[in-house]
Amino acid sequence: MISSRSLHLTFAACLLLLLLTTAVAFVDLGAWGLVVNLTISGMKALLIGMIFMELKGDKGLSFFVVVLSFLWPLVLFGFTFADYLSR
Amino acid sequence: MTRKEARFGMWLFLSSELVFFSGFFLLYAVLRFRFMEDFQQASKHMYVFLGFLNTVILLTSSWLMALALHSTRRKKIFFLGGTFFLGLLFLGLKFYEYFLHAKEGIFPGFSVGISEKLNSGQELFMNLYVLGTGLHALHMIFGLIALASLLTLFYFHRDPTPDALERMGLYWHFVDLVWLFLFPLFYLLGVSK
Amino acid sequence: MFSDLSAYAIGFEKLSLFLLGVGVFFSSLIFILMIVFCLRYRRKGEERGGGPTENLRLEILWGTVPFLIMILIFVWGARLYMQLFQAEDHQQNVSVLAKRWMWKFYYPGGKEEVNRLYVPAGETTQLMMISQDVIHSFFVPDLRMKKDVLPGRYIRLNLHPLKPGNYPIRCAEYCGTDHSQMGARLIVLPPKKFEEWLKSSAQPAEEMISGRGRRLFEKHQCASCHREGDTHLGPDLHGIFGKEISLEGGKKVVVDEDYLRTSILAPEAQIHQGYPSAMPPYQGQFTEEELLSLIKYLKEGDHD
Amino acid sequence: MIKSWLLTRDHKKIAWLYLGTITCFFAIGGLAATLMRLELLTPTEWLVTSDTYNRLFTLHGIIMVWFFLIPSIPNFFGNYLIPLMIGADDVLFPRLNLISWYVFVFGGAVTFYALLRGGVDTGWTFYPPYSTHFSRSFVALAASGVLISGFSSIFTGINFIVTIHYKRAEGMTWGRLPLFVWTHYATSLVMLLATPILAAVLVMICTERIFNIGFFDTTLGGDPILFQHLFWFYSHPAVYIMILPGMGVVSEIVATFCRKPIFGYWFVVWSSLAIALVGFLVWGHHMFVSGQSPYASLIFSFLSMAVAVPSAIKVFNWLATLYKGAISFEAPMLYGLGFIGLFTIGGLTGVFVAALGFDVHVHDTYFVVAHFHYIMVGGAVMAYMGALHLWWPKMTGRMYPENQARLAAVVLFLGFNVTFFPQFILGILGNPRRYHTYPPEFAWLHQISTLGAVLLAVGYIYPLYYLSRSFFKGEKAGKNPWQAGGLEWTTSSPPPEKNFEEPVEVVAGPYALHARKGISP
Repeated sequence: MISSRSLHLTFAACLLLLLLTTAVAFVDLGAWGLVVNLTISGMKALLIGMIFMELKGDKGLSFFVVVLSFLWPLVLFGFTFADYLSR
Repeated sequence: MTRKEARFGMWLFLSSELVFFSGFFLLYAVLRFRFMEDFQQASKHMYVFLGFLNTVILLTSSWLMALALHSTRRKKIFFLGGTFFLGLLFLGLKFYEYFLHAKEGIFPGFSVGISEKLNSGQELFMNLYVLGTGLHALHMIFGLIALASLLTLFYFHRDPTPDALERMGLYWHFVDLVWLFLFPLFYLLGVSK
Repeated sequence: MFSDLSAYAIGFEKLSLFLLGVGVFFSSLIFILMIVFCLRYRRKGEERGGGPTENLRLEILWGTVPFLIMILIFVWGARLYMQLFQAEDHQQNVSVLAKRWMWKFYYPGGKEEVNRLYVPAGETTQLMMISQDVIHSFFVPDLRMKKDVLPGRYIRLNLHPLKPGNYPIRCAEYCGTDHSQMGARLIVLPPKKFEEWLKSSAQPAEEMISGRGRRLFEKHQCASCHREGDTHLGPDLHGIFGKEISLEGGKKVVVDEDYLRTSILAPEAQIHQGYPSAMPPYQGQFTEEELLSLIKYLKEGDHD
Repeated sequence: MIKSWLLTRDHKKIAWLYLGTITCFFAIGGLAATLMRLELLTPTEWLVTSDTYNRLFTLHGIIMVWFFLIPSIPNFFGNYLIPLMIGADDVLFPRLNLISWYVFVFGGAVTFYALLRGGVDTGWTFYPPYSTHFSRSFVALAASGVLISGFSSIFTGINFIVTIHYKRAEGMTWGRLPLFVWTHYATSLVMLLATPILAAVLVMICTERIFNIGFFDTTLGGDPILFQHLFWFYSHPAVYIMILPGMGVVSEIVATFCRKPIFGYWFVVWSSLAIALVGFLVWGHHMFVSGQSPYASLIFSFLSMAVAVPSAIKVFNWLATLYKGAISFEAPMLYGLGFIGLFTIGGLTGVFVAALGFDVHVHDTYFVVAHFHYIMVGGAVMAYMGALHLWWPKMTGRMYPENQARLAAVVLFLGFNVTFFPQFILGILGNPRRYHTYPPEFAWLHQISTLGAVLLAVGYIYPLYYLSRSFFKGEKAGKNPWQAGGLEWTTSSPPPEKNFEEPVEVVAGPYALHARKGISP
């Protein structure tokens, strides 16, 4: 079972990451800004997924579904941009 | 039906929701790839503070929901009530923001005030913003309806099964996750320019 | 049935013959096997089916052999497809405008035809195609050639017919009520006759498309920023077509029809270096035909 | 009585509800097809105006794709048989199963209302900018109808995956699952991961039409190719949703009537999953001539070749099962053999169309129409009829008239070939698809095709007659009329409310039962 202490920690971590994202956004990183943005949101998503949604201790197949459902949009993005970048 | 099966079923549904939103994220990615500067110009019209506030509200509501799943019955009602209230607050702020944009005249479809002349790229950003956050708000409304029905079950002492609460929690965290990706992509774009 | 009207058509016929062979071979193989097995192993009484139920080598065999044949088909088809994208030195340059349920052709020297595409035999003609409204598709069955015509973007297609003749052109992408009536004729003339035709009824200069382009240019006072001498408001467009210019962000781009078209509609997308972005966007103020006339005017300048 | 049906939780009753709805939609779609074939008898317009013709082929497309082909085998046979085949009493989420039927009917009603009010004239593909800015028809209404029915697909997908994972009986390991269940597992994966993109695209089409937004309209900055990417990312996996269940049915039919296990069980299983997964990587072959970049077309063409390999493996495995089998030729077996033959031709022409050079000429012509009808009508609908005849005794407890059924199968096979083989030639000769009037030199091919369509219609209506008659007058069918393996044949027919009298204990695979002594009927 997830202890309520780790819930509070996750919440605090998410708020910190939020501050970090907004702070980073004020610095003009050009194209890298998007990459940083997405990694931080990805970390937040990972935290919430693991702790709040209890994927950490989950022995069932939920983890397999999560990986699959993140993989699929990448296929869509990848091939569509294969067209747009090489047009 | 054991807990494992309920979670697995809910995660399957959430993966289909994720693929649903990825359709709009693809639209965002391709249009941003084509209209980089316009997107940054248009993103200056966003109220970053309101967005930030909304993100904090949604994170807290997600936190309360997680706590609700792990607490005793009395605290559960309190936490779920808190989540419900924060959800309503989020929607209120969201529609207030839409109203501000409409007053500014850049809300697609109908603009209350003078319509600033946006070029096609900026207009696309506004349309995409409203479509993305609008669909997210729609999912919030479904979540709030489900949460309200759970709360009424508590009220009539026919407590909902732990599986139902579990599914509600998963759904709510998922909606919060989508917002976590929406916020930087729409609000924090033009801040640095 | 078999057309040898262009190099692409000949290549296509060879490929389709090979595909027919593969198709007939495999489908007859499977039909014959099926019939033979059905007859040979009919159930006589209440007996059970025997025979092996797995064989790894066989599975690998009928997995890889079809895949190899398909790779061969893929390579052959891809090589044929890539022929379309080789840059060919084209003599003629015809602009095509697809409108809902008709085709309009603009020839060099100002001639215009509706639903009639005149092309010299033996030479390459480059079609620069755009659609006024929805997606159409320029389909010449005899040349085994098809390319979708999109609104908002110039699509280029090289035609190289070998023999004179009169061939149908059809629209292959659904485009509304009269999609099936949107036909035209491709008339391939021997080079000499094509030249005569081109000169036969050239319209007066004013009436020609580039003439209309000049009138538009003056009507919208483009010259107030774009004229000889340095107005440091807009680059001098006289003879700019085909030159390589550097853009604001340091990128270099050749001034071609696409660049001119997008710069007219949304100027601040690709600003010429050293000039302010002061030009208003003309999105939605010109029809495709007017845009074409402006571009033709800029391309040919006023030396005719 | 009505309440027990409309609020039922039993997967068998829900399956019957689906059969009723699906048959109505099949009738509507079939009617539209016959009207079109009659109109195409003459090169010029004689029966319907071109505007009505456009609405007819759109109606035929939308109804057949979303309201017959996708739900037919999974939602009727899958719902009925998967719990029986894995030894469960019901699907894991019975309430969700009922909701999925109501969502399906509601979506169907909205779409039918849109088609009734005036129909849609954009083709089932809804290509912008025609569908968003130029079509004066009920596009948004029909699109929302289809969107709603998409949810029923997602719910069914969820239900099947969870049921197959967690509701298998004692001893029913993954290696002992019937192939019908495996193909439905693969189909459910595709349903789950592809249908949401359809919902997203249809939402975009509706918002673009209502608020005049420009995602796909070049004058407002969008790009129509982007729509095609999103649409075909759903629609190509959707064609695998339609064919995979058909393959599952044919595996069962061939195993049952050869009285031997399917050759290369694990290869057939892995090829089903491979079709489902690789099916997501190939959608670009619909856009070879549509202004997509040539390099992307190369990638898509190569992957389209790769996706054809598992289908080839399956066909060869069915053939190998026939080898040294004890083959009997009841009606389902005729449909199964018909499927193998026609699916082979459909698959081969699919490989041709995936070759870039060939596709440039035949794209958007009748060649493509013939190709996908060979797979859909020759494949999926042939398998649907085969399944109907194979499990009719189990579901109704009555036998259908054997010789009439065999006649119907042969008529269907002949009618189908006479209808759609000429269209291959029409396509090569350059007759574009969706043409209301066509050049006169193609008239004789269209006339043969229309003649075939009449035969086809007879082939479909005749079973409707004798199956419904056998529902009341057919002679009693025992537990296992075909001496088939599989758990569904061990319970009474029609099975009781909770499927099995005593708890089920599985000792051997579905086809291994053949190897041992025959089972008492």
